[in-house]
Amino acid sequence: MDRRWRSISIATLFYWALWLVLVQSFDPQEMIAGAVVAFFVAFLSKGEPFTTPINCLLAPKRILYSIIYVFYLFFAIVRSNLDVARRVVSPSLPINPGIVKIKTRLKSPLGKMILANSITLTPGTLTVDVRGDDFYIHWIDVETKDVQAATEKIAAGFEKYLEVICG
Amino acid sequence: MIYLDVFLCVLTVICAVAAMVTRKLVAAAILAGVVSLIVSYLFVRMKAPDVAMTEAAIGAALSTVIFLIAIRRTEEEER
Amino acid sequence: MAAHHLAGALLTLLGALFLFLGALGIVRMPDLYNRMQAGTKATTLGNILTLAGLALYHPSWALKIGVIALFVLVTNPLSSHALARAAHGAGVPLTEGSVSDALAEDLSPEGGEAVES
Amino acid sequence: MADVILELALVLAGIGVLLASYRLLKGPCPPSRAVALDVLTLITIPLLVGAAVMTGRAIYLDVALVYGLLSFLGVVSLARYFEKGV
Repeated sequence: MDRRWRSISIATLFYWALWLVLVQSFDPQEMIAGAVVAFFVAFLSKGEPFTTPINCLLAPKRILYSIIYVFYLFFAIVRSNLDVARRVVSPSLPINPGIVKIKTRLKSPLGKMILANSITLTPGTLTVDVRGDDFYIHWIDVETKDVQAATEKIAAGFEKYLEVICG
Repeated sequence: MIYLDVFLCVLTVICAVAAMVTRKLVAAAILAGVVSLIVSYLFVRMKAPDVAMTEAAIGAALSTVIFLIAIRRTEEEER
Repeated sequence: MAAHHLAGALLTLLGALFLFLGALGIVRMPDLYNRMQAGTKATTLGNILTLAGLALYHPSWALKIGVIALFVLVTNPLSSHALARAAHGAGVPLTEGSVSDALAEDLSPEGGEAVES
Repeated sequence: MADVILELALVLAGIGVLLASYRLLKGPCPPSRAVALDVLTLITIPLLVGAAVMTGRAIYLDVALVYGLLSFLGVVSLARYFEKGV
């Protein structure tokens, strides 16, 4: 069984589980129809979102770091949300916005995508554009314009985990 | 809850009128999307989930995309 | 009245507070990018908290509400990033007090302003 | 008690709808209106789920699900229009 069929079968299982959650019944007709539709969708998309993380399933260290990363991301979201909420409700509107450039160490496209979306998901920083290794970040309170220092402030916390998870 | 529904009804009418009188076509398309968004909520409140689902599918995605393609085809000065 | 009803309602109220703050931010902020910061991200946390509270209120639907929350969590940064990039490409200017615009500097090496549409 | 708090939360979200629709109607540039549309969608999804929970019928959740998926499509097509025109 080569790699393509393995990713297609993983995608089929995922879509079938999603179908079962959505229909909320274990009638045989529903399950068979869901399996057919899930395989069809996975075959047409060539198992696309699940081609890379197969290696992630093999190493227990990566699974552990993924779980830690989810909690780290959630607390980062809550912390920065409170910060932005404080800025919104304070009458003088203390913002200092600007677009800064940072450089990432991550090489794989999946890691870059997760990093960019994590930066976007934490309020106060917003990924405007990605060109190669350079991320252009709109920052609501610019503390430094230097590339290295801004990378240290914005992306280092995420990169530490993502480097282990997907390189 | 009935106050929220009445307020959303009034907001629907305001958005629809604004979509008619505005000069910019893109703004009119966005306002039409918002009208279908709120109308979909009102359909749910009126216990018609199937109509609300159709309204969500047609109003949010399909009609916005078709409006944008149509605006693309219009002349430059009418945008 | 069960305890999980009260806890779920309180969590929903907290999430609705964040939804309200996001909408307030979209009114108060001076330019598009700051509006996006306050608007679409405070509402993400508000969405997750509200949906978690409602799932706690009605535990038998928790799985389905979790799927909705997952969709919101995945699609929201993508759409806000697409809007920000499109707005910067279309030449929506930053506000007066902005400190720097590294992207516009890199796009035009002479250090000129971003193109107006 | 819990019902009252839940209704209070939904009314608070309704005030959020009022503020976001102010930006929608005033919005100086079309991308600002698109951001307001995004925020209105994100506020309406909890309103839909809240209406489903208060009514107690699971079919209403599907409306929120469909809306969450398809509004993403609408906002992305708007962004594509602003960037280079569909």
